Amino acid sequence: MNKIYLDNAATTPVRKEVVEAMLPYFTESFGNPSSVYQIAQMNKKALDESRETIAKYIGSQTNEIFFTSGGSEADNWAIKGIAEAHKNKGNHIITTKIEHHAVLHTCEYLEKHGYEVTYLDVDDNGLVSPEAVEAAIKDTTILISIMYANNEIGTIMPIKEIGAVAKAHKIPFHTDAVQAVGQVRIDVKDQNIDLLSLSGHKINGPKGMGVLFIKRGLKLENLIHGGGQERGRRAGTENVPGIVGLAKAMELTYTDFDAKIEKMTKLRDKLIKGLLESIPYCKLNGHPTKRLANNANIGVEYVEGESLLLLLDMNGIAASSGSACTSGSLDPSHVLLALGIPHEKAHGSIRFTLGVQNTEEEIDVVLEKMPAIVQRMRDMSPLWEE
Amino acid sequence: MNKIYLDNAATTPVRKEVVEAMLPYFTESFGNPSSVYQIAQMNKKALDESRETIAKYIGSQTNEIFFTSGGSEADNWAIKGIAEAHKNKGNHIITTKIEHHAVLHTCEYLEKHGYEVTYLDVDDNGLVSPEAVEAAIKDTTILISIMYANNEIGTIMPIKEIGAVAKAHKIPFHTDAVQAVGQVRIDVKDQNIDLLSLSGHKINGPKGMGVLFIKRGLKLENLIHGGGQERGRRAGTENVPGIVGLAKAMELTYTDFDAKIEKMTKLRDKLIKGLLESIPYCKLNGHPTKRLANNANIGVEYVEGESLLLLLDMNGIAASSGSACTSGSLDPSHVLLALGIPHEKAHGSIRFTLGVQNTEEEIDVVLEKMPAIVQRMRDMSPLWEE
Amino acid sequence: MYSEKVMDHFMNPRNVGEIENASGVGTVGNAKCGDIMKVYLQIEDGIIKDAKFKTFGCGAAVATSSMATELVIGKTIEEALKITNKSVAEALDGLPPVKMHCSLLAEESLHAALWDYAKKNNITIEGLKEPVADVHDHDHHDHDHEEGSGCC
Amino acid sequence: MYSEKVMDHFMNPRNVGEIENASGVGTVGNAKCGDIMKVYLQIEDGIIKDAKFKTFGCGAAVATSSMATELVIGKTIEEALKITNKSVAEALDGLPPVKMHCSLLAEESLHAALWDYAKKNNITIEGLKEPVADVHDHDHHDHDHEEGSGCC
Ligand SMILES: Cc1ncc(COP(=O)(O)O)c(C=O)c1O
Ligand SMILES: Cc1ncc(COP(=O)(O)O)c(C=O)c1O
Ligand code: FES
Ligand code: FES
Repeated sequence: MNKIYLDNAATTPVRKEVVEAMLPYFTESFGNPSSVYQIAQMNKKALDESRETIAKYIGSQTNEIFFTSGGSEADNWAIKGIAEAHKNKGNHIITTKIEHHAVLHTCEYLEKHGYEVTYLDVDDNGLVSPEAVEAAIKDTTILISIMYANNEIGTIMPIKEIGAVAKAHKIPFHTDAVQAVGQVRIDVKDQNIDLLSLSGHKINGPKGMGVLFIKRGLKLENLIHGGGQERGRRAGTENVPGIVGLAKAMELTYTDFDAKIEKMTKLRDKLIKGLLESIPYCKLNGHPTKRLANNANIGVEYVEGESLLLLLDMNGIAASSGSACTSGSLDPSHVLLALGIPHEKAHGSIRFTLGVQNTEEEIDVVLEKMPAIVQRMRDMSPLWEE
Repeated sequence: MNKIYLDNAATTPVRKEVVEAMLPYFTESFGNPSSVYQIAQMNKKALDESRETIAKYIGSQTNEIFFTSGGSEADNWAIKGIAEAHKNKGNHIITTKIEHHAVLHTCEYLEKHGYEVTYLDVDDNGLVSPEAVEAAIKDTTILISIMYANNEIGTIMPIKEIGAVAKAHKIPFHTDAVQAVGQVRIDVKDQNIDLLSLSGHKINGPKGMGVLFIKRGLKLENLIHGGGQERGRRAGTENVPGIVGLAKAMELTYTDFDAKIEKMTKLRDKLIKGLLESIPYCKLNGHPTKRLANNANIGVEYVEGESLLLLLDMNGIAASSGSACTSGSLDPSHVLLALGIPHEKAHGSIRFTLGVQNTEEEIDVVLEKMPAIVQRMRDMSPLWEE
Repeated sequence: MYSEKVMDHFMNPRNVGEIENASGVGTVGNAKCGDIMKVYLQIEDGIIKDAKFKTFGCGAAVATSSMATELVIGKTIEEALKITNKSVAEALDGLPPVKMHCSLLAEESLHAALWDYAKKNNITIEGLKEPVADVHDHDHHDHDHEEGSGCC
Repeated sequence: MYSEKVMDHFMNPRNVGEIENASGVGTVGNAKCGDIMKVYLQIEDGIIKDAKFKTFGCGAAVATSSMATELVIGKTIEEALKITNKSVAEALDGLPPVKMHCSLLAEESLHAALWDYAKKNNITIEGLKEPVADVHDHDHHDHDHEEGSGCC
């Protein structure tokens, strides 16, 4: 039985072309880009070209791209780096209740160190309004950090408008675009973004590779101190194969982009419509239209998420859930709770996220199998009564 | 002309077996180890096994191994993590003048934040004595961080004895073992080590992969906050291929270990002896016997390091130098200066570092070419007079 | 993550269902994770003749329900009282640390069903305490945070 | 890192050596990096007939010495004075930002040699200032820290 992988928001397979692009840099062209000799200079060149490629696809300058070990490091760096470098101006940070933990836990950490954080509410669909952001601004606000698109429910925020608010108030604006990159077109200049995090493994690139875009001239304390790599802003011998792989993944992701997004949107809508029609007590979580092309998050009542995942897995379908039971923390998804979904319903959410490799046949299989699986679980539940 | 690569302390080629071990985890077994479904569970298993392998070779428990993005992150985490978690006990840190920048710049950063740092002197050979460490301890000392072996001059510190001092005073002891791993046998328990940093790309493993060993029970603040990976201590989707590759590299490094070290030591000594005999005004930097098996650091008077590197490169030999001219900072190596080597002599240091792949023939070529190259440079120098 | 035995009991749970006019019924929920387990016991002459369950919960919750009912059938009340969450977990070849609390649900709902039986029959069962509706996992914070963070 | 032209002048430096009884000799060092450059000029009828150098320094230092001597031969003193570190760097198809300071050494040692000539001949050269023994790179901190950190 062929596995149907519908958890591309968690991570994606690395594309063959990406692996091929990386391979020479492991064994042949392995030199330390900081070195003087020729074999290292080839690596330096690969590094520069990769930086250019990534800059191109987010509309930045080449020297505004800094490589990190992933989305989490980029988020930590952006937030702690601004907090520290701008603490003479204030101690207030604005973010939302539905950020990824890499942002939320970093903010909570800063709260223990004298910073004040406003966690903005979102509406039923997961949106935060530019007005709400503006209303939260104080004299002491030194950072606004709002995710481009949510990883669980796929809601896309009005980033350009929020960025405009930040700009008008001269406050640095960071966006965690880990889920948005590869799903939407990004232009940091046009969208008023000062700092942007992205991660390789969400776009069929390597794990352990990310980028922080830092607008030229913006003051930011380092997160990882040491050698002079990344123009003195991020220490550590450069992961050249990873960097080359990330650039290749960016390039592939944005090739034939519109056609890919159109296809994915169609599959997504077919999946959502099919599930809502065939399963009673079931609804779509997140925004109906302002959502990532690859995200279908369905709330299924009277069903527990982890069990549902396991049964789907037994049926060859990989997905994920905001259920407490799949996490170490026992708390159900903070994102679903922030949407106002009650505890017991948040429990039964299931997230299907598409990737470039998914086909219509796979969606048909899911639509065929899901109703029986849900029914089986409901039959076993003490809460379910027909 | 085949290149002779003698800069293995900077970075090493990834071994074929390591690349092969990594490959399946890019495209086939790519799942997020945190997920519930089967394809992710295979990755979880690979992760657990890799952790076990690494633990085995440094004598730790499996749950004391935490993956990082490299040596620099591990150093930053260890030092900042202890500084913050133990600040109620004191604010004093002991280290040496010859640490890697990942340690030094982290300490300097902490100095700006109210910490006090003692940078211990070293002797002519680069050694720091356990007595000097003990003498520097105060009531407020919360961390001792001393590198296992120096990256430039290869001097190996009396780690076990320093660890014993730290233990007697109940002060956490961190060692940057990035250069030592793969060159010496490490046993964190026997050697009284509480925290140890290592890096993949120095042992023919992947770049962008490191480990911080944290002794069970030791309090340490996180450096990268976010998801619950690494048992809640280091956020970010795990770089599974990198982790698998690092484990494989550890295994290969410590296979046939004694024979390899013996061979390398012989080549190293041949190189050192040959150079000192054939080139006047030339001396060995670092300790004559307590030095890494792969390190030959030679001070060549009346010669500038970068030029020497470039000429060697033209002759197919890759090495490195502590010369100011190879760095962005214009200052010559802080390590050589700490040994008491004057500015102008530090200039002409050249470091050859061997790897498993080097042969005796290669050493012969270097011995044959170096004297003429040095002579050519001296002839061009306004300082040189026969 | 789960042992083969857990997966077997999850995929093919034994004793799912209800017992009409059961001698004792116990329902217990875990306030934290929100999972709920309901156990039905048929007791005759101090011997548990039959047991059934309904569970809304994670894989471990379903598997421990299944295993707990299996273990309890044929036992005397005294023997049944000796079944702990640990023994259920052991019978399943173990559970991941974060999932040990799920097996508490099984232990507690069994006790709740026995309490219900005792109340209905106006007897006291030695060593049985009044069940609480909500199970808390007291030692959850003792072990390290485990891998896994839901949506990545 | 270096252009082909820099590498060519580094590998095959033009005009290495000394001029006996030179009209002017200038030695300049960079206090920071420790490099030293010595330039010899042979001047006849206000024209620079020959130039030679000796340099202890990095690749860029050697290449700029070589290029500076090349550029200066055949020029009048006035023309020679117009040679700046930027023009030397340009003639080499550019230098990496961190290496621009090395080309200053070439400019300054040329000036120092001209100053020596003027002093010996008791003349003043318009626009020529007394050279300093040590060259400092004032705008070094203006640009970002560059890649490269010596021993890794
Ligand atoms: C002693 C020492 N510590 C730390 C590092 C940093 O390791 P990485 O490049 O993996 O960040 C290096 C080498 O770069 C090193 O030699
Ligand atoms: C929105 C968002 N931010 C940050 C991250 C963290 O990225 P990484 O796993 O590369 O550290 C993720 C996914 O894991 C994410 O979905
Ligand atoms: S019973 Fe709630 S997580 Fe298992
Ligand atoms: S002249 Fe000193 S670095 Fe070039």
